[in-house]
Amino acid sequence: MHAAATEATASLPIAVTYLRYIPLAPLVGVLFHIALGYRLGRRAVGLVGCAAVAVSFALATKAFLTVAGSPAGTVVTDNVYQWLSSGEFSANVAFTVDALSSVMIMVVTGVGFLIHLYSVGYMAHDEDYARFFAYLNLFTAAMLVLVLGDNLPLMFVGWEGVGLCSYLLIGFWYTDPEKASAGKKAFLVNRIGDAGFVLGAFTIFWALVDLGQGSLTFATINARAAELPAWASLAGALLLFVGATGKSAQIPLYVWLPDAMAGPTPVSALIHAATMVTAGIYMVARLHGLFEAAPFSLQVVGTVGAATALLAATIGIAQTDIKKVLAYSTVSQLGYMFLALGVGAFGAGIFHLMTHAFFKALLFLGAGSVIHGLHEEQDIRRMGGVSQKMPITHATFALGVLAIAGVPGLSGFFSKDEILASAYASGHTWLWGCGVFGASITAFYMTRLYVLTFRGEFRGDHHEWEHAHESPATMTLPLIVLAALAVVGGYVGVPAVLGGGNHFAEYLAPSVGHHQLGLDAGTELMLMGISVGAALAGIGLAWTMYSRGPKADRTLANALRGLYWQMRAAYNIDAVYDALVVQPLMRASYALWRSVDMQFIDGVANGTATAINSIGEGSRRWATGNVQHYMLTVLAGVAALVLALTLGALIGVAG
Amino acid sequence: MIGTAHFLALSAVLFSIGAVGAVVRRNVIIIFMSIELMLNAANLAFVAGSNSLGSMNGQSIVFFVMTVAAAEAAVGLAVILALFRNRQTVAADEIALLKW
Amino acid sequence: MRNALSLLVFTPALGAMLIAAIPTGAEVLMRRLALAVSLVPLAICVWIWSVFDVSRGDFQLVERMGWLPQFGASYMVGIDGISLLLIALTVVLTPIVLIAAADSVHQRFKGYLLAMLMLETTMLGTLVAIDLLLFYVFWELMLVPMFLIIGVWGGERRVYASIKFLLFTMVGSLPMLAAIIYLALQHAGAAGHLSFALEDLYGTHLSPMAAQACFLAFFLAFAVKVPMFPLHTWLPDAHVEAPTGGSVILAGVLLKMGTYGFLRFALPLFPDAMVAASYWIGTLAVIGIVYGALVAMVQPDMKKLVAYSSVSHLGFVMLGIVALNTTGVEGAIYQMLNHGVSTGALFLLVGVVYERRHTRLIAEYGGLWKQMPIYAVCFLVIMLSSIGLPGLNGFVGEFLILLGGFRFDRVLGAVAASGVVLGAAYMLWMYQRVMFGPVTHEKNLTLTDMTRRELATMLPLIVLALVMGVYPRPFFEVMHASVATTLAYASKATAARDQAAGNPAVAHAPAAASIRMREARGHAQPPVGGHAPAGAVAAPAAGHGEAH
Amino acid sequence: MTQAINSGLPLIVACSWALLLIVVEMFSRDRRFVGVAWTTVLGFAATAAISLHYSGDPAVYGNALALDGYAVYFNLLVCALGAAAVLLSVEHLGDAGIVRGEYYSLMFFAVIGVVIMAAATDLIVMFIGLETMSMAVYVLAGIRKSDLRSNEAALKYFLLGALASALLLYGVALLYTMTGSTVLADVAKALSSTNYAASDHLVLLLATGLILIGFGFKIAAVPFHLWAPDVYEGAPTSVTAFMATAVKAGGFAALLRTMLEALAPMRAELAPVLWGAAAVTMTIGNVVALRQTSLKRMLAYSSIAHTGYLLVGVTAGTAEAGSSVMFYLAAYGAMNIGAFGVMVALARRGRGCENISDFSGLAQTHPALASAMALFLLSLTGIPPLGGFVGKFYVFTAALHAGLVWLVVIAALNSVISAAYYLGVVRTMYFDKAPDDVLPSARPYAAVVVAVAAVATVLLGVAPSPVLGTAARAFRLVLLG
Repeated sequence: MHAAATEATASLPIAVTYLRYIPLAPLVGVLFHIALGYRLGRRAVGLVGCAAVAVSFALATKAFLTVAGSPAGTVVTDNVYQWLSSGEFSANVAFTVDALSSVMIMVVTGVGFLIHLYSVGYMAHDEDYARFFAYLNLFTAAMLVLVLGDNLPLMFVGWEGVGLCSYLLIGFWYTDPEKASAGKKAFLVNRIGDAGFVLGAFTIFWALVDLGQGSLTFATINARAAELPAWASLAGALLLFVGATGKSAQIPLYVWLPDAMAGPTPVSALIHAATMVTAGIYMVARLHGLFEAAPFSLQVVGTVGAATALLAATIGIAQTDIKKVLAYSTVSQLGYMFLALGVGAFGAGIFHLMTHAFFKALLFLGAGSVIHGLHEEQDIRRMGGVSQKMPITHATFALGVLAIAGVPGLSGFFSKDEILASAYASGHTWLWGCGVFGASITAFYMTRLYVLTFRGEFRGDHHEWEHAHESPATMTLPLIVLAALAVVGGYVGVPAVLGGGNHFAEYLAPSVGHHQLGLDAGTELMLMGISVGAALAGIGLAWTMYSRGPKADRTLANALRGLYWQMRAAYNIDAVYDALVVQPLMRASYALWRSVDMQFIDGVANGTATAINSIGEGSRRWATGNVQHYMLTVLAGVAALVLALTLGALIGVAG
Repeated sequence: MIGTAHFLALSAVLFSIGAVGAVVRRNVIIIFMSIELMLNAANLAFVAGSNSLGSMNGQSIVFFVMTVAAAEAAVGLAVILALFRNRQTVAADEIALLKW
Repeated sequence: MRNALSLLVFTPALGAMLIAAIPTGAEVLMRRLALAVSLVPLAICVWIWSVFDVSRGDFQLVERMGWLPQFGASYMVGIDGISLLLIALTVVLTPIVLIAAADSVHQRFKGYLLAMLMLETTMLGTLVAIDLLLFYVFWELMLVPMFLIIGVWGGERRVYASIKFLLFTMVGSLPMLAAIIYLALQHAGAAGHLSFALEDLYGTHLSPMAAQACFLAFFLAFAVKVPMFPLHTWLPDAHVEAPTGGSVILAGVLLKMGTYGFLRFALPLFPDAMVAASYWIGTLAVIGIVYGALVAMVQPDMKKLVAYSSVSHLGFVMLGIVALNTTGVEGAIYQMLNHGVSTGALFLLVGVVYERRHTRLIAEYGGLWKQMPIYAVCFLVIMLSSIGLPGLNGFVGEFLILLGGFRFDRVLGAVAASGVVLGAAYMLWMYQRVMFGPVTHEKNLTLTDMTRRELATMLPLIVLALVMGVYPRPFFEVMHASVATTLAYASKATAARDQAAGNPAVAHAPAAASIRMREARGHAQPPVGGHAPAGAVAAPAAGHGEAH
Repeated sequence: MTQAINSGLPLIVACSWALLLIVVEMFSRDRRFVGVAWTTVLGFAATAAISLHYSGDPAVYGNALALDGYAVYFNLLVCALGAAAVLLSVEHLGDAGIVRGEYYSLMFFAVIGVVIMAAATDLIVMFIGLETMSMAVYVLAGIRKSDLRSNEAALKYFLLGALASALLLYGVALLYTMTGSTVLADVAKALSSTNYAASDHLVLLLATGLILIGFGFKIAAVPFHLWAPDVYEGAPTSVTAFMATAVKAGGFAALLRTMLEALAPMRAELAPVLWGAAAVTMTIGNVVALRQTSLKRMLAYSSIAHTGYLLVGVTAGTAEAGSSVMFYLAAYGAMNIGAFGVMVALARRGRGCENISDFSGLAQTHPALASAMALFLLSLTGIPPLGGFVGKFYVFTAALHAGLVWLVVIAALNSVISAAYYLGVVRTMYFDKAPDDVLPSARPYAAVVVAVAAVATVLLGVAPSPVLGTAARAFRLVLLG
């Protein structure tokens, strides 16, 4: 039962001028860090960094409250200036906050602020302190532009801006070539996605121009999407989705996210868990009108989401690096969000986005705290029993694990369950099947991670264990706040069947339409039971296996035989891409340069030069110096001329 | 009856003999003489022309040509003499310093 | 100021004569005087910009003086939006190059200043000439100073590079002379008097075959200069061997003469031939984009890499021009400015390290970020502008070109978009090998960061890159009317082409407001009769998007 | 009677002045004959002044000579070039080891020859002018009796010159028999009025062909050009300067008048041959010049190439083309006198300055001279806004107007080849290092001539209207008169 078409609520725009300062505040922070950062020392940098995001957070809250307070469908707009105008095309720098973006800016600034606070402690002993905060602030500014932009080109500014910041932050410790190439890889894979994004925007724009209203603002696109010719809306949607897979790490462009773990952990938390990777989901939700106008595109989104969720989950099981596990978990959870969008439940997708931001940021920061405590140890097989040394990290991390596993009562349960219910309701039962199976695997690998890290004896070298200690307050405080959010976050969207009003979905309705489940209470409860059962089964199995320590991996390997080692090596997709794309490209360009440039074109150019010279040399030899040869040439000339004239005349006469 | 055409034919023959002489013989003086022969062939053509046209112009032109040929001979022989004094040879194919 | 343009053009030449009088010893005086002289055109250009009437599409500040009355050729100069922007680029880059000359040029300094100032005069002359013969005069004259700069102050293979540069350009431009004369004679036949003034020659009726031939001659001359794909091999040699200042001006301004030529001469003079040829020129341009990017990937030498990137960037500009719609052409013009700023800056940056290490091989560098942080940051900003990061100037140009190109031909547009990805690839890979990673060569440990003078040359370009990216409006306002007029010449032919190509014919070049008003709701009819009044452009063409 | 005398006045003045020169030269004690040189220059000035101010009935001596605009233009041109050559020789005679007074009177006789050729309206008178000039130049070429190369140059020039004269004369004879007169106007009338039988027509073609070959030799068109490089290289540089500019101008003066006046009716049949000759001459001239190492020989082949460009104008055969050839000769004259002037300025007794390698690094050692040389070379290439460009441009316009599209394209591409060797010399001067034994400083007289030539080249490029005007007006007179 398809979602009701979005009723064309008369969105009454409230024109304000403070929206522009939300992205501007972090930008000012960036300038401060660059100009004075190195001179004023760590305290000032940390303070200004966090303060900048705090200002944004305050303004974001103000906008959120205005939107929440006023009647449904109201939009807060701030039209700064006309950025581009050429022929039929024009784009303004204009920011809008409606229900959807209000949630996003709250998540970005809220979680962002906490991560900034965390970084003050985490990066305390790094000498490039100012540069780190400059990049972090720049990222926040770019993400806010992406979320607040009211048209595709402005969103694209933020879109590539966050790509740039992830490039800079992943390669933050640039002296290590490994990390630098990880950054480059992230940027290039994103760029491939961005090419798709741009082409999608063009297709839509010119189709709209042909309708007589050439513009790329979201309002126009959603309003006129239905009138677009079928091929235009489908091609536009799919191309934009290519951009989304690049940014939100879905098949086939997800390969950069696991390598992005080379960056400092707060970066992974902020960029590769909470904010940047959600950009793709936000874009699809924002352009829901377009995607609904091309139903096939929604199916593609759903299938890709489900496939990525499963694939990433399987790889997550076999990883040994704590951050790699979380990375694949993120890819998998993003797959869930796209699954939700694919079945039309845009609200559920955004809901899961929000809750995921909370518990995934929590898990990453927890992992960061563990790594920080154990002095850069990241291999979970050489951890264990950390709970005794780091009680707060252990407690918060445990809550995170429970939330992501979907244990009832925590935020993960509500959002994931809503997605699975919508999947089932929309008739795509095999999507639902994948979802449930994925949920149990998620529960399994998260519990494995938890048990291997915090339970049992410490397996690392003795010296590390002696110095292991709980992280300072600046790091544990954000953990606690995030843990609280991870628990409480879900209660905003309690489904009706459990007595909640599902306020979150209603709140988002004006922006992305309200998706009625249309299931009777019985089936809904039954679905809930199945998903909870799957989760608990996963947890139980993992607990029993891994309480005996990492040896359990071998038993799992035997059970899955060859497949396990494939999963460990992430089906070595990187090697495949390298062989299929990168190497042929390099060989081709070398061959092109050698053959086309050197031999062919230069060959022709130098060839004509030598040819002319040889003709010159030949006729130069003609002047032998002997007078009689010259006379002979003169007389030959006479003969030739007379012949020419007479022949000419004869032809003339005859002709 | 011997008409203008025959005279012209004769002058053509004379002309080609001169041309062949200039190209074949090695001695520079002989080459010069052959060229003088060609000039005289032209004179013959002039006279034949003037005869056929019945006007005296052609014949008067011959005098101009002869004086010019004489002056030319004087200058030419002077040049050949200077060359001979320096190089003790008059063979055309040995005079080939300036080439290519 | 009555004859502002002549003053603008000939001040550098007068300055050069002044400097010629100074004894070779006093280098500091010479440098300062040269800089002062080169700042005068900048001031004039600012004045011109202030009095420039953006609503007029035809030529402004026109000056006319008899030169060859027998042939109807006159010294006639004037500017419109397009040439004003390129003049601005020239007068900005030349002082920067003269400042940078102090470091990069060590022998025969006086000659270098003279050559550079003469080059500026000839470039400005080419841009302001609106008499076809005067344009050809400056077009040829431009070669001589550049030939000397590459030849005298260049690197090891400078002789080969300078001769190759010269002959490639001359092979292109001499048939153009024949075409110019042929065109003028055809016009003389029709109009009775021989004249080379551009306005007279617009609209000369040529037989299709003659039009194709003349267009081909013009195309050859400009394509060599752009450079377009098969005729580009002179560029890497010329760039690698030219001194830093030479490369900056060569890339910054000289390459734009080709694309400017297409817009000012090839398009208005032979509209039908240009439109008919737009497909294969577009294909060549796109091949140039991808080919340039691919070959740049494997270049061991930094300057060669930047040279091939120029081939790729100008492939974009050509695609924009050939799209023949307002968005594409305006994007192309803006990209010309961007390329001047970003590639000019890139060459300056390569010059900075070349002066210290005297090598351009990427392998010789590594881990420079730690040694020269300021240099690294400048390089980062300029590199990002060059690969078209949104928020900087490169993006604005590239986005509009791709938008226009996509309308022109979807396949070409898509392939060109892949060029953007390749562009990022070779740039980032080069940046990583030079800046990141550990310091591999011990000589790199002693590298000093950028001096005040080098920063003085770099800062204006970085500020320009940022401003042009964030607030491009003033630049676009200047060119709207001129682009509309230029496209009006081809509007009939473009409409026909798009009709054939299946895109519903929207009023392409909204030359006259009247055509736009009669545009029915829903499907837009093709422009009635299509013949927009050639010169007289009324309404500003700025389609203000979602007016409805 | 008096009227006939005064229109022939310039010729009479010139001849008497030449004889006067011989007398002056006998009595001059100064071994370097500077006084004689200045008298010669004065003579040229007088001739030019008289022919310029003379106005009135152009026809003179019956219809043998016509002092019309066409002849006046060439008088001025040749007198100027002659004066320049003389001034170049003042020091050059000493440097080249020529101690012969009659050098200057020979120069004057050569100029007289050209004056006659330019003014001649009768083929025989033209022949006589041609011979006067040739004989004077044969001797001038061999003036350095002790030097083998000079002798050889004179011999070659003499032998081939004589052969060409024979050919020309034979052509005139045949033409006379066919048309009954040697006066250009009558020949034209005869050719256009009578329709000839097939066999007669063939003879006519042979006649015109031979006449063209006679003139073709004088202007060194291919395949009659082989003498030019050897003679230019062998003769003393100041004589080569004179030959390359004044003698060539004379050749073209005669060819142009014959083509446009006498042989106009047969232009259609002659056009393809001329077209071929122009194309081949240009290409061979440029292509072989590429391979030269001696600058004198390179300039010889370059002058052959320029003959090719001039032949494009002759092939076009319109009045406009005629005046374009006349202007081109002026620009070409200025450039070449300048180029040879630079070589003369640097030449010294022991050490000539004839090879391109001698010029390496000249920009450092002699900046002013090098920039002048660069100016001439650029103008020869046809780089605007110099004289060479306007010359070429005018010829191209005239040719295109006459429909010779492909010939103009070939000429355009030839200019590219010419750029290679002309700018090759510029490269040697500017890019290469100067040798340690630096060239001597420039000779004052020669430097002045070079400066004047440079100014002329620039003026002919930037403000050519006065010369263009006289060339165009001259042509109207010839055709109407």
